[in-house]
Amino acid sequence: MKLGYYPGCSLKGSAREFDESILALAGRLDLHLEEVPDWNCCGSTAAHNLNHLLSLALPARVLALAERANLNEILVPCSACYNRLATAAYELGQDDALRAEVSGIIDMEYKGTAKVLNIIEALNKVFAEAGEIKIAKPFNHKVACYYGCLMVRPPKVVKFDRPEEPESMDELIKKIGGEPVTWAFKTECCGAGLSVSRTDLVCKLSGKIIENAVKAGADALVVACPMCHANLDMRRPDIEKFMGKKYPIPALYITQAIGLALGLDEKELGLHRHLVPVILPERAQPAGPEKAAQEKPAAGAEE
Amino acid sequence: MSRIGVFICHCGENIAGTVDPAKVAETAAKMPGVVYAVDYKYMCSDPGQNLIKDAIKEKKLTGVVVAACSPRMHEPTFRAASAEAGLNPFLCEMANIREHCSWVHEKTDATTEKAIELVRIMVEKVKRNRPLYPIKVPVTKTALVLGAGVAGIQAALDIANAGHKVALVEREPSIGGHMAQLSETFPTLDCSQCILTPRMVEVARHPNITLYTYSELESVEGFIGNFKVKIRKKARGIDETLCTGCGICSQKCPRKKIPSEFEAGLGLRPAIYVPFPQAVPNKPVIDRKNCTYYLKGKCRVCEKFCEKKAIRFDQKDEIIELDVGAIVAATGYDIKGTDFFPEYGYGKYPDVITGLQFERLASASGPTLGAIKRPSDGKEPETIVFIACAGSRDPAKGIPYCSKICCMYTAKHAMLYKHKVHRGKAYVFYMDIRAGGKMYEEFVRRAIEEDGVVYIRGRVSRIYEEDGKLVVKGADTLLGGEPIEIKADMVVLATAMVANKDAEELAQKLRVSYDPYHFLSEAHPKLRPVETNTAGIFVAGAVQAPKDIPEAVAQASAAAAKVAALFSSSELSREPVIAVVNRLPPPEYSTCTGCFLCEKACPYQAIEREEIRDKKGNLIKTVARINPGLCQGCGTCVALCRVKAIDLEGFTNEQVFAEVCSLG
Amino acid sequence: MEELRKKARELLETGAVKVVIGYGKGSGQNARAVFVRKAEYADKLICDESCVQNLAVYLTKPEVKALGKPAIVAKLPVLRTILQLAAENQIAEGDLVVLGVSPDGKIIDLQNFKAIEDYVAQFPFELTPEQKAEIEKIGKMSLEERWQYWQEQFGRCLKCYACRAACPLCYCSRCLVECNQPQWVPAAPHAIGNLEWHIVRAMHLAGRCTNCGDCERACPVGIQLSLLNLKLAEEVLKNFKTRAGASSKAEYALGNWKEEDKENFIK
Amino acid sequence: MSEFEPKIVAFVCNWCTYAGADLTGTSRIKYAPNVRMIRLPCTGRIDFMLLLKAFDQGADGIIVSGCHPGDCHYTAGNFHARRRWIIFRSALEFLGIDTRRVHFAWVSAAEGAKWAEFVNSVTDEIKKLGPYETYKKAVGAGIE
Repeated sequence: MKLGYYPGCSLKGSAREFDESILALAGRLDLHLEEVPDWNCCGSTAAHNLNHLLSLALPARVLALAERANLNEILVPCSACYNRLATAAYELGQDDALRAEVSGIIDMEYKGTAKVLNIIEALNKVFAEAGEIKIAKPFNHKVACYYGCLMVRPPKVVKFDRPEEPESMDELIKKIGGEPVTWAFKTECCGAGLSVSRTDLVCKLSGKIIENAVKAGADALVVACPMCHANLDMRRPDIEKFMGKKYPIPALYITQAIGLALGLDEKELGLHRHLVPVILPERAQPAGPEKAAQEKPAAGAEE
Repeated sequence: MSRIGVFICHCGENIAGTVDPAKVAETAAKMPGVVYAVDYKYMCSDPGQNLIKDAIKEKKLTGVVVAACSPRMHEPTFRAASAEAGLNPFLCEMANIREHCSWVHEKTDATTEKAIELVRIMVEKVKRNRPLYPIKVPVTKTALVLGAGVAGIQAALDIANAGHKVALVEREPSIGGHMAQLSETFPTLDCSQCILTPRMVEVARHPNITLYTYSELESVEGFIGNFKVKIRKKARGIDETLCTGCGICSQKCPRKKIPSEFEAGLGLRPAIYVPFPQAVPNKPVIDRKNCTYYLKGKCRVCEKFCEKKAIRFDQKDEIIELDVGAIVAATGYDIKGTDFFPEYGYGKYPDVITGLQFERLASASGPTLGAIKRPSDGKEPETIVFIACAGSRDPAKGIPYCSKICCMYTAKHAMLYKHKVHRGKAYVFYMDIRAGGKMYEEFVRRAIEEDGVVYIRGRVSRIYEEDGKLVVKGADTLLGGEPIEIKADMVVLATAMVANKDAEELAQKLRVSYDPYHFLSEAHPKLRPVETNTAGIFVAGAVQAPKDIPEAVAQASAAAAKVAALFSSSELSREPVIAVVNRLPPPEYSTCTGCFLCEKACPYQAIEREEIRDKKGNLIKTVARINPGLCQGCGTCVALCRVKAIDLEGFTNEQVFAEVCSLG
Repeated sequence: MEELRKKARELLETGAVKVVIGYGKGSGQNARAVFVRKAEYADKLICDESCVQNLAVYLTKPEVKALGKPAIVAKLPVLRTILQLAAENQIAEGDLVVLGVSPDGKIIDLQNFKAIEDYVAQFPFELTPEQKAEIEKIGKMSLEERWQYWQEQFGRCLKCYACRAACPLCYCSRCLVECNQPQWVPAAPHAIGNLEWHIVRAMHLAGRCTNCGDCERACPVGIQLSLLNLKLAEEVLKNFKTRAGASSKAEYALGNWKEEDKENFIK
Repeated sequence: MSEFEPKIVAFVCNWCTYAGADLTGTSRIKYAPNVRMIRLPCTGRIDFMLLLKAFDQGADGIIVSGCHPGDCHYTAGNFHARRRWIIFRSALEFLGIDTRRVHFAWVSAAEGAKWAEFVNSVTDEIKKLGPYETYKKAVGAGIE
């Protein structure tokens, strides 16, 4: 399957391992990713706080470029980028005049044909296409799936999963033999917007998230957003200081978790880049598949 | 030769502000057939009406056109005026130059021009109007009341006490509705059942009231004064004439673990059950979805123990046909469940409950006998958070309206809790406190000042479970939006009041209109609050909009008064705007060809077949005939008739044709 | 042919019917309608491909009714028309004897409406490829061309109402065009008068026309009348899934409705 | 020569659209003054002939409007009307009559704003199309 690919700045910088793990998966799951030529910043977060038109024009340009390259579906892994692109597509889809105006600004016609996919949507597509996925090493761990705030909100724009208590990532985890835990902070704010200016708030917010995940008995946090990951991983020392407590629980990208289950090499997946070492306690009965089987017959296909 | 008078109203500045009435009058005066045209400040005022009356007499008018507001507003006024001056009221028509002209267009010549044309249209029409005379139809002096909650009960009693027969239909096994489920009522804190049950008994005893419980409306035909309704009496599975309500069947029933509807799921009931001890009638029903016999084909334990041998497993639903003259819809409301709230856990936390469930907890007859215990582990909650406006006033949730009762009952709940658990902490999250009502504000103050309930102005963004507590995250918007977290043992959501699931279906059966939220629409929001736009059908209680008990009861009595007025004479006169099939001298008799393609098209089955015979009684031809009692005047048959044998009084082909031609 | 004459003879001899409506030799190659009232004239009846007229038109004419119970020679379109007339309460079971004629000229015994329904059911009411093509051609024209096309067609109309006289479903005792209070359709044969007359007729036949084509055959100036009727028959089928003349109890497409009726033009 | 002001005739039902238009008035929402409303009890009453007559009288556009499906005051009049218009419209289409000039809408008694919007959009479209010359010519041709 072929998808357009918009990595955005994070995946080329602080979240390189997200990019690497995606490309690694793509290699394994015959997913052909074609990077949007000459892509630019999505405008998050600064633009839409300052200039509405700019906040539409930036993503619109990316979308228009994709359309030119005949990419009608674009994978946008970073939740912030995803949210901006989706929002632009939504707003311009509502208002032809505005679309014309923005097309003028980027002096390229934006038709609105390109569809934006977040990483979960894309993975679901790939899995659906592949039908049977060879699970080399069931990801047999208790996992707290952390969606973050941007992937599911605002519902009328992204139209993806349940805005308050999403389930799609949990379903993926089951597919690879993991056990998602029920917990309360799936979509709570991690403080990304204030990561630099008010690190103390990040510590408080992200701290609670980690705390709740641990309480729910998770061995790992699985995320789908570079911002979230930065806060949960990179800021861990500050968080631990703030909370006065050590948290060994690692934070992985969903793509890395899947990569491990498919038996990809840790280096390929960029696990070594995390500050919190990815050490996952071996669990007694390697019951991934069966467990999954009970929960979701479809997943029985994994043997 | 017609002599038409045209009367142009200024409606103060409302019309004169944008339309030039003098010009309209002047032009109208020149229209063929018009012998008199005049403009005046307020036609609907007494002097205005006198102007018309005098003109009718002096100028010997054969038709009147009043160019003013919408006929939906003042047509009755001016037709009455015409009648007083001796002109058949149906020779008076209105041109709507306010709602359809002066109010919606700018002050330009085009607007005045339009007003003139609107007048011309009506002049051309009225020239062809015929005198019409009201149709008298008999009235069946029996009322059908749908729903036996407090509103239905009140309406039924009032109508019955006025000396008319009432059929009271309730879908549940017992009457009483939501009010029977409530613990105490605000603002007096008197016990709900204590004040309701005597009324329930009165209903059961009343000689004029026939009670149909566990029954539902099947269909409605006919029209005001002459409705034919079918009622489905669902099979109770017992012979009510034999059953003494001893209750042995329920005691012996082996299936006892069925969540009780009456207890809002907090209590259990057997498969053969009476919803609650004071039920009226006090006769059980067999819940076939859960009865072992219907599921597995054996059991019949109740049958063995019933001394009266009243159990009837083979009982079938029964269709009862009634003739009624009026219908009162009082089918009440429903509330949103906790599962409606993703941010509050999609109903997965047992200790997050609805206000109605709290009523059961607080009720002396409830599952906990009035002790406040949390559903999960039966512990007495030390901290309860009450959330007002759960769903209500939230466009994002599709419920932009205010449910009206939540502010009050939430205050009541907090109060009841504090009375029962003195050291307990009660918090209320609210948007605004809407306590408009006699003694209401005082009641809320009491909760805050005397019972120390903590009111926090703010919304709750999320509830989650941590360490066996429910963590309630919100913000206090009065204290600079400080985020707050309260660790609660129980959370009570004042969930939104919504229309019943099948409210839309009911509305369509009754042919009354309903609003976007499926509450039935009243005929006029201010002036006709208990009537619907279908004559003879009235609304009472929360079926029309969220209401508290006193309002529901008041509306019920109002509806009853309307019904009583309708029943005050044995005949009512209806607008003669109905279809007629032409009759001609022999040999044609009628241009109707008797194809009867109109028969099926009539929504009211008003088209009959009439056989025309000669003196010897030989059939000459069969032609259509319209039953004036059934015809509602929609005119569908008229448009359908190829030979134009059918015409619609008040909107005849000639009239409408002339209206169109007047535009040329 | 002989078989038919024999049957007719019997019917008249036994007095089962008072008149047999059938085809007889007309001028030139044409057949014309004959009304056989005496057994000895039964051999005036013919039945070949020249017999195309829809005889059902006579069933509703007072003059013919006056003759007494008829038997009628009925090919396919006639059979459909009989069912449609029955559905419109113009004829009733037992009012007439139907001498069905199969496409290969055999006499089929059709005792009652049910039998007719079952018989016609074997022959789907379908447009000929030519008719389909014609309709498509017009559909493809530009708005202006279509207008011109029909203006030219209707321009020829003399308002002689031969189409109406020939149509078995135009049985109204007083047609709309004779209605002058109000004068719905201008009497004069001018552009609008003609246009409106043909629209009215098409609308009145929509969902009723059984596609016998007699209106077009009757038209002295050769207006392609049946195209319009067929177009609407197709629309009725497409939108409401019904064909006229299928059953004696058929429901009139335009006198009925379904909640799920689809349209794409009402805002 | 001033801008072309089309003549638009609206056939509306009494219970929904007429009342809706009243609401437009009571809410003082402005719209184009080109429309002349003819009030009938129900869309079911609207004879297709009336639309032709409107064109005869020089209408450049026609509006037909009534209750939303399911909301008919007479339960089904609008359903009958809907079938009638489906067929009538295709007849007009087929005969080369400009159906861009014939507009249908469900407007409830609560949709005062929708009515204004609808009338304006129709008026604009008819203005774009200009006067219905072809038909007017044909009408003219009648009078010797």
